[in-house]
Amino acid sequence: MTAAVTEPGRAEAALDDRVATRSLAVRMLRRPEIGSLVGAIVIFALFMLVAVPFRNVANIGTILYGASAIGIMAVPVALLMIGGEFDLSAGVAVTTAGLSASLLAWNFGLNVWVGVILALALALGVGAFNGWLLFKTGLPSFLVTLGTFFVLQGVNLGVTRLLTGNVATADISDMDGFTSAQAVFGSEIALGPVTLKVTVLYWVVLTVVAAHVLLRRQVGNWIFAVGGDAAAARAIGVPVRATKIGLFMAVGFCAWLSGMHLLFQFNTVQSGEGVGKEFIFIIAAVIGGCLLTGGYGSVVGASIGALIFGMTQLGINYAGWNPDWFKAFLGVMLLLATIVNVYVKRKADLR
Amino acid sequence: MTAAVTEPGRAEAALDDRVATRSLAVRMLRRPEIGSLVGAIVIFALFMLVAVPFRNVANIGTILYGASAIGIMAVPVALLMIGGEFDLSAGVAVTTAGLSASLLAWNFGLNVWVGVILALALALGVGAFNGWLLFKTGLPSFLVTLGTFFVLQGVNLGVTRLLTGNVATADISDMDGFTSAQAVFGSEIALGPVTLKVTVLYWVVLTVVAAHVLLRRQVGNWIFAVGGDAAAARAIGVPVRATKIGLFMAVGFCAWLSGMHLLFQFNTVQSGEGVGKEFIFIIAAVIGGCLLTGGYGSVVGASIGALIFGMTQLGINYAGWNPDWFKAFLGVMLLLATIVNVYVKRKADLR
Amino acid sequence: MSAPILELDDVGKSYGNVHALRGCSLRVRQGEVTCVLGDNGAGKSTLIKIISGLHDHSEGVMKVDGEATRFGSPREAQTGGIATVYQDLALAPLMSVWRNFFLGNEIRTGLLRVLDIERMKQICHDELAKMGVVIPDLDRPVGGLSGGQRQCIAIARAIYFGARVIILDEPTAALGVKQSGVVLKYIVKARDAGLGVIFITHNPHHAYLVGNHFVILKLGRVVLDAHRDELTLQQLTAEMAGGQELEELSHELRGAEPGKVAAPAAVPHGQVQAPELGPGDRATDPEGR
Amino acid sequence: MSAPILELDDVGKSYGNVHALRGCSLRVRQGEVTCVLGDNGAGKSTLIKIISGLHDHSEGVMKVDGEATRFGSPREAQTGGIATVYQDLALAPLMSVWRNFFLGNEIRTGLLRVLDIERMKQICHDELAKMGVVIPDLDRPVGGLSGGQRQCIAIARAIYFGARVIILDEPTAALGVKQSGVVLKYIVKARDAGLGVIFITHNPHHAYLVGNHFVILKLGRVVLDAHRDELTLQQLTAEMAGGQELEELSHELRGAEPGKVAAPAAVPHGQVQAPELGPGDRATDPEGR
Amino acid sequence: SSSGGKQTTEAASAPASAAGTPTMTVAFITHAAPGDTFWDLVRKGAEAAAAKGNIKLEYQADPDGANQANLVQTAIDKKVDGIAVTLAKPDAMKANVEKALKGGVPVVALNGGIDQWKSMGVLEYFGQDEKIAGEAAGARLKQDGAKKALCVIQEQGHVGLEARCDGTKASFPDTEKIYVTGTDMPSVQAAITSKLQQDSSIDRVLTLGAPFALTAVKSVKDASSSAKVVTFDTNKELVTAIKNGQVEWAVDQQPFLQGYLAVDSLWLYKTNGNVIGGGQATLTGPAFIDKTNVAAVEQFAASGTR
Ligand SMILES: Nc1ncnc2c1ncn2[C@@H]1O[C@H](COP(=O)(O)OP(=O)(O)OP(=O)(O)O)[C@@H](O)[C@H]1O
Ligand SMILES: Nc1ncnc2c1ncn2[C@@H]1O[C@H](COP(=O)(O)OP(=O)(O)OP(=O)(O)O)[C@@H](O)[C@H]1O
Ligand SMILES: [Mg+2]
Ligand SMILES: [Mg+2]
Repeated sequence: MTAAVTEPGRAEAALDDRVATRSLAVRMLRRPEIGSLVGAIVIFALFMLVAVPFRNVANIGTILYGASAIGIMAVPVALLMIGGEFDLSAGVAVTTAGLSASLLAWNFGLNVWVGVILALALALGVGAFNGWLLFKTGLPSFLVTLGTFFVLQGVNLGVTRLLTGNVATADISDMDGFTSAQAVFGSEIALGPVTLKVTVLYWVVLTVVAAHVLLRRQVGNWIFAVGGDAAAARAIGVPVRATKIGLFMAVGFCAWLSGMHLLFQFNTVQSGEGVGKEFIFIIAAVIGGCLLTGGYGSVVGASIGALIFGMTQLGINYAGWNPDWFKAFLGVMLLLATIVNVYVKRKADLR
Repeated sequence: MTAAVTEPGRAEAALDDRVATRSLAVRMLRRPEIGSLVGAIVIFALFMLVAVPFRNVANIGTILYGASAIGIMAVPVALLMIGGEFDLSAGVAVTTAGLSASLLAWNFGLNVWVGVILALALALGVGAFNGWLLFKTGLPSFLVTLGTFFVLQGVNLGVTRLLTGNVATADISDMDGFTSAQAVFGSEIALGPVTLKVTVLYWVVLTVVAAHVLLRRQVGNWIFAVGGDAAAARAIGVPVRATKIGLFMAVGFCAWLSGMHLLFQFNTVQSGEGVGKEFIFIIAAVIGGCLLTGGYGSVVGASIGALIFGMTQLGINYAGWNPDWFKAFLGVMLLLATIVNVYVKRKADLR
Repeated sequence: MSAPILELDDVGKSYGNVHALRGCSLRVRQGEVTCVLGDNGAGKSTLIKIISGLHDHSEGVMKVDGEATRFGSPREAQTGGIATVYQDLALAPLMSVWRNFFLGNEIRTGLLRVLDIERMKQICHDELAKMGVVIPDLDRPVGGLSGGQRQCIAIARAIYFGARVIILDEPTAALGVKQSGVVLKYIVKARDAGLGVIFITHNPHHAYLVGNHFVILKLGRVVLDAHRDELTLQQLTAEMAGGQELEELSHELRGAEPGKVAAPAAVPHGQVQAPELGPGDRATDPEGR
Repeated sequence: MSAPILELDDVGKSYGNVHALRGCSLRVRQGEVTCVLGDNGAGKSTLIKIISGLHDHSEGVMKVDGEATRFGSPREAQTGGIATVYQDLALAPLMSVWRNFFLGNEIRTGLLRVLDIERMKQICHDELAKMGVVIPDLDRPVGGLSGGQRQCIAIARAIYFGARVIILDEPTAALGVKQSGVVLKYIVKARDAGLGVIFITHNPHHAYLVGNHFVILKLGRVVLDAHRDELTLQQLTAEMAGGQELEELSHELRGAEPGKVAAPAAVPHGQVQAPELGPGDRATDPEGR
Repeated sequence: SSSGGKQTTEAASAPASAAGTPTMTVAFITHAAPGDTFWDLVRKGAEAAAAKGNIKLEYQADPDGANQANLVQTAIDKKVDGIAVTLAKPDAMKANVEKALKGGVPVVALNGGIDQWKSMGVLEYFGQDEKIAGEAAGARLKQDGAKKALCVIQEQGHVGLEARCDGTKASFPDTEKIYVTGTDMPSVQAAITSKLQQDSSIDRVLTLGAPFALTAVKSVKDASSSAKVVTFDTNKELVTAIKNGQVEWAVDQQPFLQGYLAVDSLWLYKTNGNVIGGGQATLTGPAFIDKTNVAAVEQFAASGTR
């Protein structure tokens, strides 16, 4: 870029007095996640003001844990949304992963790690299946993954009962490999007064990796393109199908990670869990600035969206507001955060 | 059109041998709802085959009732979707309408009809508010109505407990006007061996009216346009804002109708219900051929979608399949219906 | 000369940090064709979007019939008799041809004000036929039509509904020679009928064939505003192209031996040699940079 | 004359009940410019979409380097060295200029194969500058650029990445005179570099300025396939326009008194008189109906 | 049935007649959410009774009142010989239950609807009064010397769960409510933790389902609170937790028994005209399971029936 300054075309560019210069600060302001960041700060400030326990540093671990449980899935869901697709099966897929790891190990008396690996294969398989079905049928992903959502829900319940006779998996905490697996998926890290669950770490790492992939890798470029205009992307030579199937598999991978946490944190998994969570992931992504129609968004934003959601959920508790109105507060907070988000973005766009 | 046949341009049109003639039958096949119709027939045939009680004419009332409960809302939700927007608050708005009619009448000791009318005003108000907020904030409707969804959920519970001390409304069946209101919103009609709930009638009337509006009225044209390309519609002079707000209010109206049925069928309303139904309405609309991105679809299709959903739900039950797997069957059936749908449409488009 | 139906005084418009239009003044009279010419990105579309009510101007005054006006929406402009063919055509791709044609101006019939579909199809067919376009199945979505067919629908619609002013933004871009000719003839007919026409084009030949009045935009400013009598085609072309023209181009290209066949070769990325750009090519490049 | 790199034999393509292309035969050689001309809806875009791998043909054979080929996707065609400027440009509107430019051909650097953003921006800027277009902020989404600016990005991209064949579908539609001239010069340069160029246009002047070989489509069939030597500009124009031309048009329009100012009037819907259409206007109208 | 007579003949001929053709069909319709461990036990009880009586059991569940009512309608459509139904939302169920009774299908109620079953004309009722169970829990809290309790509701707006908390509050006024999302364990854990952090005076966490008690144990640890966990309902893991002292006690309403009795009563009614409870509700709870008596249920819990 430095060389370009002396280059004739570049030099002339400076001549067009129509284009006001735009400072680095303003350019930062135009990033898709900036609005949600301001929204997060507003929500944070609000609860700092009204909720005493919110101010206690030690409680940060609880807030981050709540956020990380959403964030780990919000990151791939955001990638998928930027790529123009939905995954309604993301919530139950988490349960499926946890169940299958537990059931496989327990049923066949395997080392827990074998179950964990098989569950990973299964989770990736479900993602790949979603993507394959999408292209095979030409249906919108909303419908395809809705089908998977129902099927997984039924399978979770049916298979668990078939194998264990119960609706929850048996306790596997006495099996080989459980302790080491728990150390990986369900441990805690003490940082001074703050105790962080390992999921917080995974969440941060995932966010960084995904943001890097999205902004600095070829695949990231393809993700934006297939979401923005799949026909144009295909015409210009982007492997649309592979990109989208890969995104579904990324969701599968993170569902597996969440599922493993679920299993090793609680030792058993309830087969009916996970329903309804898919929308929380989507909400986090949208609050974070992802467009529902695809082609625009940010994973950092989605993580901030998860943080907003987590802070709001726990902040209402910390503030001790009347629990009857919990959902109403939640709704108002979410609207508040997103309106701030839009306001900031609009201001930034006008500069 | 008859005059045109002898008109020069028209005559020449016949000369272009590139365009194969397309019979009326094929043109019928290209309607958006045709695929879902075939899907419905396939599902119907399947259950006729495997579920004995399905064959009993008398049971048609049960099936249609189940479908009508979805269909009454699927119709306006489909209109809204064709107009390019979502309403996630549609499910709880039904509960809000029922609750408010009951609470207003009960709390102030009014005639039940006064409560009913006030509830209508409230339901339309919620719809208008959704639309207003959409344009005021510039947020996608997914987020705006998500906010309303949470707020209504909280308000339903909070207000009900505030006024009654319980989570359900008091029984109002002994109040003035209840009998007449019940006759309007909760009665049954016997047609030979079949007993039809009045909701089935409302459903059919709504479908016919909405289909007429969509295809034969100016507003219908505008609905397609604002959904297909809101910017283009605005540029060409369509009042985009009024059209969309009107659609949200139509959803509000139908939510009121459903809510009144809920109230007068069961005498009381549970404040926590209705959550999750919004997606069933959207599913019905999508199965019926509505595009999630707007601009294309059919209300008749949405009604058929509701029928498919209702048939599947009850058919699995009638067939006595293992309820553990219920959701899995439901998922497979939905996928089946939509794949048939897409297959038929693709075939039709190729003719 | 009649009083201008439309006047712009020092009108400006910014998109964020881009000032697309600055201090533009313009008069449009009925019974005249006003041609707006200019380079890519000069602000032509922005100008007409202000007139048609799609954008609001950020500076200056717009007068309609002498009265300062701000259109709140395109619908208001249309009620005022202004019909526009936008550069991006403003068609809903999934809607049928006739529905697009009558969008916002539907014909209704009977007490119930039901859409008169037969009549609309008939009119739509006739209007397209008058332009030499016949689409046998008017129920087809416009998304499946070729670029030129779509353009014809947008033009036919504006001509049909334009009551006082018709604005055409590069109407002939996707059209062949004959179709372009038909559009030019329509422009003349509209003028003859007493309408004001604003015609935006890149083609000085086209403009000079029909225009009474010429406005050239450059970098968002009006650099020429002249009546036909004050200008020859050569001058217009020179003004527009910065002294360069098709003739000249063909002269330049003659050096390139049009008939020549080069030796086949596979070329690595970016190895096609760039042609020499004359000073004019760059000084008036899009956005003028 | 070299062996054709690309041959179409009796190729056909239907969209549902519309047979957009029937029995088309075509040869494209490297080091030559093959111009495809034809009316709106004649099937030009359909033809090139087959060559660029976007659509599959329903009949006939396509040969690349003499071997029968069916491209499974545009990516395969691009791997084979074929780059295309589509009529609808194929740009993702929300993506930045440089990301669009390098879409599918990203430059990566280092062991980790990270995107080399600086370099891509630099190249993108340079390539656009060579065409006389400078967009100061390459991070701007292309959706906010003017029609001509977008077109230039698509053209610059194809020229940069085209290794053996470059296809341009009406590249100059949204461009002004100068920019069009630059594109024509680029076409000649690409030919000189030994590439095969397929140039689709409505403008016989443009075509004759650079073409070695001319193919005219009508109603989905090839009606003329001639070498430059066998044809004059007049013949080409006549073939294309059915004997009618700008000259003639201006002659016709002269009767319309370009300088005339009509009396202002408000006109009810559909009352603008339609111009008389010559037989040519209608016989070769879009889709030929 | 060893004293001969008709029953013996039937019992003897039944298996012979058609290799186990069911003697009757019973529809079992609950308001359970899918995958709920409590309802799993109810269902197991029902299945045990069905197996014993050679009954074809058609189990259906839907948490939505209107949908559950429609399930009763489908049972009528299927012409079953008896219906066992939960009346958690009695008003919603009323019309269809009465329709079934009018059509001559015997109906028994279980779990919910203790105040309404009689007026609907339902034959028998098996279950507990949620309010009374809540009051019992409250009394026990008082007796334990608790200062402040947190009542964790896993489904907002659920009448039965609300009644439990309200009952507890009635006899132990220092009870506060919190709503959590029952289908999302990590959020349950975080929510309870946050509440404990907010109000350190809470020294009892009362959950309304066994899995949530186990999660609450983790929350207590996370919040470094000294609160003790008590709960409604049991399952295998919970029994172990009581044994280890992680959970103080559980209010047991014997879900297995509710299911079992409901189905068996229909069989009895059909084959012998018996009515259990003599027109009164048959209460299956509340009983308390704590360290003192946990050994008695342990082995049954291990086999998944307590
Ligand atoms: N929505 C927008 N947001 C930001 N900038 C815009 C927007 N629309 C246009 N611009 C910018 O404003 C300037 C003028 O654009 P405009 O579309 O009016 O040009 P034009 O003269 O119509 O060009 P063309 O001949 O290429 O259509 C250009 O620099 C363009 O990039
Ligand atoms: N996706 C499609 N579905 C149906 N018909 C189509 C589709 N694309 C093109 N057509 C039809 O095929 C015919 C040829 O279209 P094509 O776009 O190839 O024309 P063209 O020669 O490029 O025209 P133009 O000069 O207007 O771009 C037209 O009649 C058009 O309506
Ligand atoms: Mg323009
Ligand atoms: Mg074309």
